[in-house]
Amino acid sequence: HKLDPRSKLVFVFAFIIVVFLANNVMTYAFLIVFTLLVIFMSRIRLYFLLNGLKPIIFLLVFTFLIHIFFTREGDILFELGFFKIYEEGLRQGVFISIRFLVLVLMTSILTLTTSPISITDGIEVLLNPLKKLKLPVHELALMMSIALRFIPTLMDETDKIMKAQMARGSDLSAGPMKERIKAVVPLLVPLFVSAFKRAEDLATAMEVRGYRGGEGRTRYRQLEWHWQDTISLILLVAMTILLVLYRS
Amino acid sequence: MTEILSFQNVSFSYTPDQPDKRKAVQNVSFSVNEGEWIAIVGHNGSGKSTMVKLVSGLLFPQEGEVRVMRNVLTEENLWETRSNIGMVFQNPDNQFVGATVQDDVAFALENSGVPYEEMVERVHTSLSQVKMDKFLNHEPHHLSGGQKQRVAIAGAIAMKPKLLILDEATSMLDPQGRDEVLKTVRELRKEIGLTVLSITHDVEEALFADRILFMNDGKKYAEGTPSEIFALGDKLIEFGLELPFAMRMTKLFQLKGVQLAGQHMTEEELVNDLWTSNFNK
Amino acid sequence: MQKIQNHSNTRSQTFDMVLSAMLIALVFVATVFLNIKLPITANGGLVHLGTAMLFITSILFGPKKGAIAGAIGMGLFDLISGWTLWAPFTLVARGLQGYVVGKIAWSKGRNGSSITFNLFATILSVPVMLVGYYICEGILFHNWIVPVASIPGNIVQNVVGIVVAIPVCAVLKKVSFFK
Amino acid sequence: MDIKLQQVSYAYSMGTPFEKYALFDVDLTIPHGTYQAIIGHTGSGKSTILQHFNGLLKPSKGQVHIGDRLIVAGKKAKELKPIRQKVGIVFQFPEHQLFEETVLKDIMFGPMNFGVSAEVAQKRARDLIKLVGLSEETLDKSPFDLSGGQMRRVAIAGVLAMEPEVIVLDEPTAGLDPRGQREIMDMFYSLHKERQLTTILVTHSMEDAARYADNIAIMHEGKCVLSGTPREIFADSKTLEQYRLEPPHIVRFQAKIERLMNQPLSRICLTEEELADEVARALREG
Repeated sequence: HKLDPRSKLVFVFAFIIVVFLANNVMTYAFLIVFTLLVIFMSRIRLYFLLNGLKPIIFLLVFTFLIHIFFTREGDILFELGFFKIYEEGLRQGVFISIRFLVLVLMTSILTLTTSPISITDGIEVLLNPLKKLKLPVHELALMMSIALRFIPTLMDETDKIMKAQMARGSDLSAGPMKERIKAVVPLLVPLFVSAFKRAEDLATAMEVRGYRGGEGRTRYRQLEWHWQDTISLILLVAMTILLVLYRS
Repeated sequence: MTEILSFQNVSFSYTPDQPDKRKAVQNVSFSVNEGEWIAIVGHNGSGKSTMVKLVSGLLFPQEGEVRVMRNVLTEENLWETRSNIGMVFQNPDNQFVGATVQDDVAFALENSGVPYEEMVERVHTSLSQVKMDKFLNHEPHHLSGGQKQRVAIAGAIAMKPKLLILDEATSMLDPQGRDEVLKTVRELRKEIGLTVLSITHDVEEALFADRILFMNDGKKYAEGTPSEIFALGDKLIEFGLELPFAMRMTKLFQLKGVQLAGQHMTEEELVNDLWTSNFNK
Repeated sequence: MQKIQNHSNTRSQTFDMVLSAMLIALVFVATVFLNIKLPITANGGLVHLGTAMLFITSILFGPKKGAIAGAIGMGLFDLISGWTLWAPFTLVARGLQGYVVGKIAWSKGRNGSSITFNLFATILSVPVMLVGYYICEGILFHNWIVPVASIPGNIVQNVVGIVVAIPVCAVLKKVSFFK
Repeated sequence: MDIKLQQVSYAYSMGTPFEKYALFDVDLTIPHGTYQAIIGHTGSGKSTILQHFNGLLKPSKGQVHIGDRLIVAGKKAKELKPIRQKVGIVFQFPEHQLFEETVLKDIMFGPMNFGVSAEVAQKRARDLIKLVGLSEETLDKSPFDLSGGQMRRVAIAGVLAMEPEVIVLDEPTAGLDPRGQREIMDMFYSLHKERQLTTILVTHSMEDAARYADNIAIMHEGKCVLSGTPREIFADSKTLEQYRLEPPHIVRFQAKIERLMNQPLSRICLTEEELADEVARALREG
């Protein structure tokens, strides 16, 4: 939970690649154990994690079924008229579902334990070497953080404009379809105008406060690398080695 | 007396190709000295905002010159000048850059490359100066308008500016927020001897100033102490402003035949006069 | 209040950056918060207006801002609403989509002022996005049938996006800021 | 058209872990033709209550009568449109709702949504633009080319064009200069008188409430804690203090003078003129 966003990002990113190494019962078992371990260490309430899985269950089941029905390799395990389930199909279905589940869990842990703003910080530092390739890393990171800062403001604004237009008889949520689509114009036009004005004001305020690009800036938000970060990465490496050794 | 800012016959027009159109700022001269509080008053569209843009180098005058710390403001020394000026704008939402209060206060410090340890110290000092130190990690949308403006002030004074400009900084706040911000500015003046230039159409705010610049239609109509300016009376009303409460009452009392010795700008003076002229006989 | 400001004429870098940030936020807000209820479609019939916002952004402000706003705005939505795994795909698919719309709508100095080209641009971008998601999900599920399931939903979203975006852009283009 | 709130409570995000009550058991009756002020700090529930006046929000508990319509918690209300035509709301910073190509079209937008013909809507726009103090040429301009103060007036005209019987004002003068503030408030007051409108002013300005309102309701932490005529409300500054509110400047000044004279004036004065008269009379009578 308290890991540095950099190590978390590297960890999850590497994990996504490593997952694809698994290809037999043994290696998938490692993946499951490893994931459970991470869940345990992250100290997330299981409730939140499972809640986040809700929208994905459908896809999970769907993937599983597709694999079962459309793979026609190996021995037939079960037969009912047209309906045949093959051993390879079941194997594939289970494996792919596990892989999918593990990936979703891992990435959810990342977002559940890390605020978007720290993710931004992490990305900025990690991508720093790319500055040499003329990639505007600092600008992108600042852009992200300003976007995050203005999301609640623009949400309020949207709500206010929506209410104001509703009071003038134009309603996005009621009436026939054509009317609803027509009601989008009176909402989006003021929203864009306001976002544009805010951008103007903020840019002015930033320039007056001495902002002129990333050159020569210092950072107030500091990232701290702890021993736990190192350990978590070592764990991941160990796990990768295990996978490579035991995959068939 | 050290001069911090001055305008020398400054003119500016948004449409320089149409010379017959009224200029936004026309031949304005004035100066601000160290430690002073100057207020620029005028109705909306009187040229106040343009003057602020000329001070911060968002615009440059077509005629005359703007001097900051006795140096003529140019494209070249613009960034150095800006580090000497702190600004608080009208809309508290549209000047908050950081994700949290402390990040926002640090923004200007980061820009000028202040080392980390010093940054931390300055952020904390300036936040406690505006009494917002308990809100270090608050996000802007959980703050009131007045609190956001105080954070903006902290962000400005963290740079140790020579001049703090309040550009209608209280006009979008509720009465509570307005009092909060003005109180903060008054205390800062006492504590660190800040020089303040406030642009406002709120006469009660202008009363705090040492000197008032009264703008109308892009021209400096009058300049003087609050009592000199408010002595203009009906002229102010004609130009879209109003008189301070005490002055309005004084006038009404005199109209209704209540005995008073003179004109009064503050309630205390008026009450005292009422007492001496009517009861203390 | 004077409209004409130096920096909005020169379109300074800072302003460009801040505007992109606002557009990211707008796309995000439209994805989370703005829904139109359709009588059709499976998932309760709620269609978000994120795609519409992406189209508008690309048409009004060109390929670069369109790509950034689409990619990051919708990627952020994935990140925050439990679809973390999809965020990288979204980054690619929506980025490309925004870029394509902007590129076509802004081709040969049109700057998004031709309604025909805007329409053309948005329609052409739909397959780009679909293929992007299809390939990414194909790899993820190790299967080329599963990702087909998300295509109808995506098409509905895009159609609503086009129907909304084109008239909004026509109005916005007349506002002095966006000329 | 009377408006009556009975035991109204409202919770944001009802039924989620973030459920948060913004109103508690509010009772408020606003008879037809009254000028009602609702005062409170930011976050006191003022803006939540105002959205109940035309069904933008439905109460979580209790019921709202708007004329002969009844909105009850938990029941689905059908067709709120007729209510919205009769109750016009001028939101804070209403200039943010402008969107049309021309001022004329924007003013016509509201009435036409409620089925008014284009000719009639156009005629209303021409009358109203003068009423709000702008020239007729403004009608053909883009609203985005106007100054902030002018945009505000156009937005107000857009609400008035629906010809509502009840007009709800949420801080209508915020950010304007003193002359603009006075002009707008006076315009609403004369409309209130001429057309016998019910006017509801939601504000934190004690001054405006004292000057214009027949009745004042004080909101505090989601409850309606005090209600009465301005003189009743301001007579008791101790109670106001409890809710971190100050009586208007003029009332505080009256208190100072009374201390000085060592005798109370015959009534609480709500305007500067009244106070000047009272003091002059008290002095004459010695």
